[in-house]
Amino acid sequence: MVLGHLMQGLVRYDRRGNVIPGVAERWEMDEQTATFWLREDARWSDGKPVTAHDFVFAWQQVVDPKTASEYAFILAPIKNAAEVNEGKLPVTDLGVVALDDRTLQVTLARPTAYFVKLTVFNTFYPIRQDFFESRGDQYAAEAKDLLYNGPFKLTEWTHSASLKMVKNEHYWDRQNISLNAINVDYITADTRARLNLYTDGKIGFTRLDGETYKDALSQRFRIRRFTTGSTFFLEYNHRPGKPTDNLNLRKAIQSVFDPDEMVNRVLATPGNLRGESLFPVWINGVNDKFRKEYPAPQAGYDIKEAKRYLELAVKEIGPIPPLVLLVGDSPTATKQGEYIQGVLLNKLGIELKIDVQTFKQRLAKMTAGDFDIVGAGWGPDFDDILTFGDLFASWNMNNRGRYNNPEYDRLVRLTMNSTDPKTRMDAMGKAQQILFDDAVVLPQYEQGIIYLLSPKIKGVARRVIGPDPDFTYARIIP
Amino acid sequence: MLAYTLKRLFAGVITVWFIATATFIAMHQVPGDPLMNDKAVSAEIRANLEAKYGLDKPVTEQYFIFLNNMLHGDFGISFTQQNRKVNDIIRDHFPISATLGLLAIFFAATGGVLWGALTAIYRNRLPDIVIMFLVILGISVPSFVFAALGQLFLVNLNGLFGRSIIPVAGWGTIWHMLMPSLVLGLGTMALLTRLMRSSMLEVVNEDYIKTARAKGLSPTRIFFKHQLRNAILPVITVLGPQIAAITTGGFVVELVFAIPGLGRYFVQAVQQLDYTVIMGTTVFYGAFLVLMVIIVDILYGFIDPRVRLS
Amino acid sequence: MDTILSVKDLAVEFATYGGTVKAVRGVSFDVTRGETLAIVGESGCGKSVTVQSLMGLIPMPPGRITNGTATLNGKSILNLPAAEANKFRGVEIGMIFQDPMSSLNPTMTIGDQIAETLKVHRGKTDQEAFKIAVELLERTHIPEAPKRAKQYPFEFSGGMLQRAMIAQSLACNPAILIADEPTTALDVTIQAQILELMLELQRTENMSIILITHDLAVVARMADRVAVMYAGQIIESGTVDDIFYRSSHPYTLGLKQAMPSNTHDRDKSLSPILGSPPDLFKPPVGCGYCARCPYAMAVCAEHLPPTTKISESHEARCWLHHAKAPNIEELHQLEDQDAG
Amino acid sequence: MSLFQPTAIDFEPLARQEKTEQITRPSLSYWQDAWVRLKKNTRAIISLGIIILLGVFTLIGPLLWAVNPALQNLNQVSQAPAWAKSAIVIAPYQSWDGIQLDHYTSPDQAASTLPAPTGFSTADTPTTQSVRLSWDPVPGADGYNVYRNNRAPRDFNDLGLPLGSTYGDELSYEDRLSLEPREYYYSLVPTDGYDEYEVYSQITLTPALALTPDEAVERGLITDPYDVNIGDSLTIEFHPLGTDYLGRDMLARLMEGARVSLFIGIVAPFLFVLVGIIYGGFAGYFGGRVDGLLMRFAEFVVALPFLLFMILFKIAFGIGPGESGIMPMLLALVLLSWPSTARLVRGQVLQIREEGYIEAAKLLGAKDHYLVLRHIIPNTMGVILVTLTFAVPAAIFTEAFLSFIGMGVAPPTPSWGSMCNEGVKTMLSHPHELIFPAVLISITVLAFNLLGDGLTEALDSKMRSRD
Repeated sequence: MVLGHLMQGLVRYDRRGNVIPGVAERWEMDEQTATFWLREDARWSDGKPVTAHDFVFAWQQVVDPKTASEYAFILAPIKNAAEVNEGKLPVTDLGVVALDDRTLQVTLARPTAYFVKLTVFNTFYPIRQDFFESRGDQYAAEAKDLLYNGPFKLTEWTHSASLKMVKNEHYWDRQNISLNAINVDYITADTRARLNLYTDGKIGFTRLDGETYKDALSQRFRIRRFTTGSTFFLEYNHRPGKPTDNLNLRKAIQSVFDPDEMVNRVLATPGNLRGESLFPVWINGVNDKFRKEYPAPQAGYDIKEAKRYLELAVKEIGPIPPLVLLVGDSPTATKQGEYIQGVLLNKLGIELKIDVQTFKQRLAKMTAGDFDIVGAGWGPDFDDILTFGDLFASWNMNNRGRYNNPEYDRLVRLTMNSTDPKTRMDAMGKAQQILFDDAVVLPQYEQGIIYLLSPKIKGVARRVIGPDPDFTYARIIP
Repeated sequence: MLAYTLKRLFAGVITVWFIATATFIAMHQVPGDPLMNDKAVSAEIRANLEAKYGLDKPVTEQYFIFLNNMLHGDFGISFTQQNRKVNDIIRDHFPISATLGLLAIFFAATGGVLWGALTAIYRNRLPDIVIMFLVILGISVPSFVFAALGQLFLVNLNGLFGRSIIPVAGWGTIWHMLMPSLVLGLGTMALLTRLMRSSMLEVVNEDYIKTARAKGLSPTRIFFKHQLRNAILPVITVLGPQIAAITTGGFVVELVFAIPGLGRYFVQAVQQLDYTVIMGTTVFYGAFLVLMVIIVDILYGFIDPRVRLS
Repeated sequence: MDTILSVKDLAVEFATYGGTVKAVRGVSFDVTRGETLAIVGESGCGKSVTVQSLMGLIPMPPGRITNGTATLNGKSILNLPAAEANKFRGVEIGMIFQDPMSSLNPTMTIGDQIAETLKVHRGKTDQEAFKIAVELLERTHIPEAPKRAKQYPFEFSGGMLQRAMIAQSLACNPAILIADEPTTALDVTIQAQILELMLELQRTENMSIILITHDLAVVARMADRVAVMYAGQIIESGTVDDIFYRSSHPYTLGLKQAMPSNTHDRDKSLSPILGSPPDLFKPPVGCGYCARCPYAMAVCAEHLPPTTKISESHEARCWLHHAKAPNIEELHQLEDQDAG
Repeated sequence: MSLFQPTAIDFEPLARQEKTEQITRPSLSYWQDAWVRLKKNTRAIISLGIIILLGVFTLIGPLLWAVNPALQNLNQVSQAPAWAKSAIVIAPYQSWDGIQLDHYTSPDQAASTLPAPTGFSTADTPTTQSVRLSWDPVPGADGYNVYRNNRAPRDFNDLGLPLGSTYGDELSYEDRLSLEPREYYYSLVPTDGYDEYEVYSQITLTPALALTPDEAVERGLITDPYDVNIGDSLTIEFHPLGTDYLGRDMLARLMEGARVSLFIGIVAPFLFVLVGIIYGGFAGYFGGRVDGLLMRFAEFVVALPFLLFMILFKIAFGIGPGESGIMPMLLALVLLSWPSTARLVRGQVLQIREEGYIEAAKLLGAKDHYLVLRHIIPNTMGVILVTLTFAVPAAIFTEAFLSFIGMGVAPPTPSWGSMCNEGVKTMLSHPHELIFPAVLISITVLAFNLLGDGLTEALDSKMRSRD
């Protein structure tokens, strides 16, 4: 959220989520290459112009094994990106080159329709080589160890306490920026503390949750709503030998879980949508919303059907042993876990143990497969269906349940390589059907959040992809 | 006096060394991979991260690397916070937690002594019963409830005055520190009140108080010069461990009042198995605590000559 | 000789779990300047309570002064609020206690504790008060007084502590020094030194002393006049000779017989007073000693004996002195027979 | 003087009764006397009564109030304690596809102002199962936002909760968000697809508490779904102390929580105070180098990171994921929180060691450990009881913190501490979820405090001699 205000990639999003020029004025793309022409007045916060070399250097840093960036995989569509990251090729072989100071040419590993949208993501931000090397290993440790080409620059930063962003006088679009500073004075995870600070007039924006929105209501504050675009689901462990590898058991659970009750009674905050599919409602399809063109199949709550599946499952793998649901230690996660525990026990007689783990322990267990069901969620990285689509491809590290379906993999590769929207969307439609038939995941809800924004602040953009909330074009009315 | 202090400081150093060793061993027993992050990390990236933090070497070797780093005052770099030195984390955040803790102890001590003495004087009469009830309330209601109530009170107070007189959260001026340290000190204040009451009751019946009264000294002078000095002794002995309870208890208060103290890092480090931060914070807290206990003992000697000269 | 302190019909009670204890049941005595009055009696007879109630040291509740008056140089000193009482306490009357080890504040130096009285009552500055404190210590024969003044009570021996206590009580050269069993906790050799010191100070300061003790030997050595107390009442008072040679109360006789003296030949066993003092929860109607008195008569059990004056300086409260009672000689024979 | 004139007979000598030493009061043993004194102390008796009551509440309670504490009832979430309510039976939920305009073109450029929507009404009778709203289209609007408030909105900024938004062609909205049988104020705002026009129309309604036959069977109110038909009214189950955030019965959860909290709250403190007493006792008694060593070790233990060792104990005990790790918690509490008691007892023992009766006992040949256990420790009773009464709440809340981060009690088993954790979050909107567990903890602590006072006065010899 902060970096989005300080840096700017080749392209960016407008308020309505359409791609508009960023540092790049215009760009062209075909099957193999994408060329970007940088605007002449793009400047760093020290006045020097932003050049194509800055992007080349930055992207090379990302895939360089020495930097060990966790997001290196995002550059996969660029030629040789994977090979460089594995150390097989030198960094200079990466398929990106600066034709001259203001033109950048990218050669693609495979035809990628959504590559331009991809460059909005933080990992694609430029870095100036001389500044980077002058900071050594202190780069980005403190406010002074960073160079900014975005609308704001960081002037003060006391870690985990507060930070202050001031208008970047060298930014090319500075005349449209009305705010001259953004103060983030308080950083705390306690939502009640933040509500108190808002009531006290100390902060202008804060997010609410299930526990605090009733208090905000009683204070007669204007509550606003925003669907974040992330989906949350239960992921089964498909490793052989695990009870959840049994399709009938998963089907039984699928037809006894009522997404309405989860959204309306357990989460009980406005803005959350019923969990119907892995693909959220905002994903674009061929020429309308994906979910409108390819409606998600629904099991519907049917206790008799569930019991039938359960008997089949018991016949195949014997009496169902106590299952383990792995959840994080946030209060809402434990509460949802208890709800699912209640549903399985009261409706199917299956005992579910809730394994509450700290952040690191949970990740270790997910990778090691030390769970039967895990509560997981995924937020979009870029504006294309593949950001969700490839989650359950067998080669994807984040497919923690090690779900392996060659047909599903084929559909994902098809979508990656083709540029024709119809074929891509048909493939994803079939993939959605497989996710339902095979009960690979149990969708819970699409996350909606409620937040307070002072009526005096106007023009704040809320986005599913890219910096959210975005105060770039916000302005304060007296 | 000096010899005694030096001896204690030397013993303190050894204690801190023990603390570091015990924590190091315990830390490595806990399963879970310190380098794991939410987006999966491919094999060779993990390799060079391990090299950077020396995790690929056997545990014993890592221990000695850590030891000589520590002796040079370098606690290494945090795993989870992008190349941020642990020393910086401690330098930025420890003073805040320390001031909060010491202020809380100050509130607790003065409050404890005052209320304790009051209940002893008015034994079994109204003030005694009322204060005893508040003490029980103080210890049986959890600190996070008091923190929430305290903050709510501030919000309404500011609402009442139309502008914010006492800041509801954050850190900076003394006004920020007021409510959080009071809330943090409540539990200890309750304990000290009880202790003070029982020790005051014992002192009130001592012979030298009768002598003092026979000497025609005024009740207030007797209270301060004779009763208080003797009754405060057991209260001071308990100050040491209470400082530990307060500094670790700070986590909840720091969360609610958005105070950038070390408590948050302390808990997060353990959750995220961030070895260097765990070691850094634990050793630093350990040293701070041992120092406090030594100061308390010296203070005790200062007040009770019998101990000082023995 | 002018009377500086006179106590009339003092009565003190304590309300406790078991009911009210009538510790002092009407006690009257006078103290003249420069004279030593000894109040003697078994422990629990109310002697300590009497003097402590004069000084207002009895915690109220549970204690209560239910009757009687006490005037010091014309001013009444009973039941005064602390501020008023502090006008005479430590100034006109000094007091020392039985156990010196616990009667001084362990966390304050001896010098400070003595100086304290001067600072409070005489408004002296710290240095002046400390200097006088050192002089006082020297007057009570404490060696290297300046060094000693800076030390703490636990660094002193029992005897030295008692000397310090005496020095402390003399700070404002009081008219009366009340010594509540000053030597009981000390061994004999030190005891003698302390008593010697008290006599010497009495002469030099022309100070009167009220000595509370249960030890007749100490009374014989120190006292000018003696008051014998039993079960909350003074049953006989008079000059030291009246009491020792003309004792005219069976209890006083009993006390003398129970006291070993060097003139006594060894093989004759001492004869203790049988029985124990009455339970003051339900004090007896008649004479307190009646249950243990060899000459008890019917009237003793029924009625409180009046105080009869035996001589100008000698009084006793016993029915034997009544006209109708059997003659006194018998009383004396009994005495000679034992004394012989 | 009394006017009584004695007569001759009065002077007859009394017969000497040979009375032996007559003891006025019956002598009691140390413990009998302590018991007698304790009985006299009214406050101590009250506390004993409370403790017995707590025991009954924990052990016998669940037999009397046999409600399953884990049974969730999501129609009754966070209900305050209330008398039994009645609900009407309705048909099972059918999804509603609402009202659409068949041919609709969104306006090309947004109108500057729009009139408030008309025809804003309920499509059918509102129940706690669903509230269906519909309205007439507003020409020029490209979408609508629906708000809901618990009170009459004062102005445009006070419309309440933003329930949802619809596209230009959808003219209906179904609200199912945690509906309760109370008065709601719904507001409808036209939008241009993104921003709202500052006009709204509003209706007020109170959904009826409703229940489907299947839910009634699940709740155990009726045995067969056909026993009851649509429209009948049914009294739903009664929750004397209300329900929690998942609609579970508060009273049942408090009873089950008592088992955990009281076990940890009483057993753990007793153990670690005991360890503290013995450790402090010997450290204080020996003094010198031994005392120094023991005290340094105590400081070492205090400084250890509690959380890290808690994780270790949990793994050492082989507590699988999701199981309740009561034993490791007990062990962690005992091993890591005894030093504060030890320090206190040591401070006290240093003073007692100087007393006369200790030398006397030594002279009589008492060995060291006998001396410490028989003479020294009983005399530190006052301090011990004070620390004990403080250890009880401390243990309860440590357990709550550990359960919060998944170390202690695994859901769904509740404990008073974890219920406080949950309750504090919503203490303004539904305070009963915090008040009941907090009050119970306070009562327990109060009982132990008063008992502590009573025992101190009964056992502590110094106190006794004064009365």
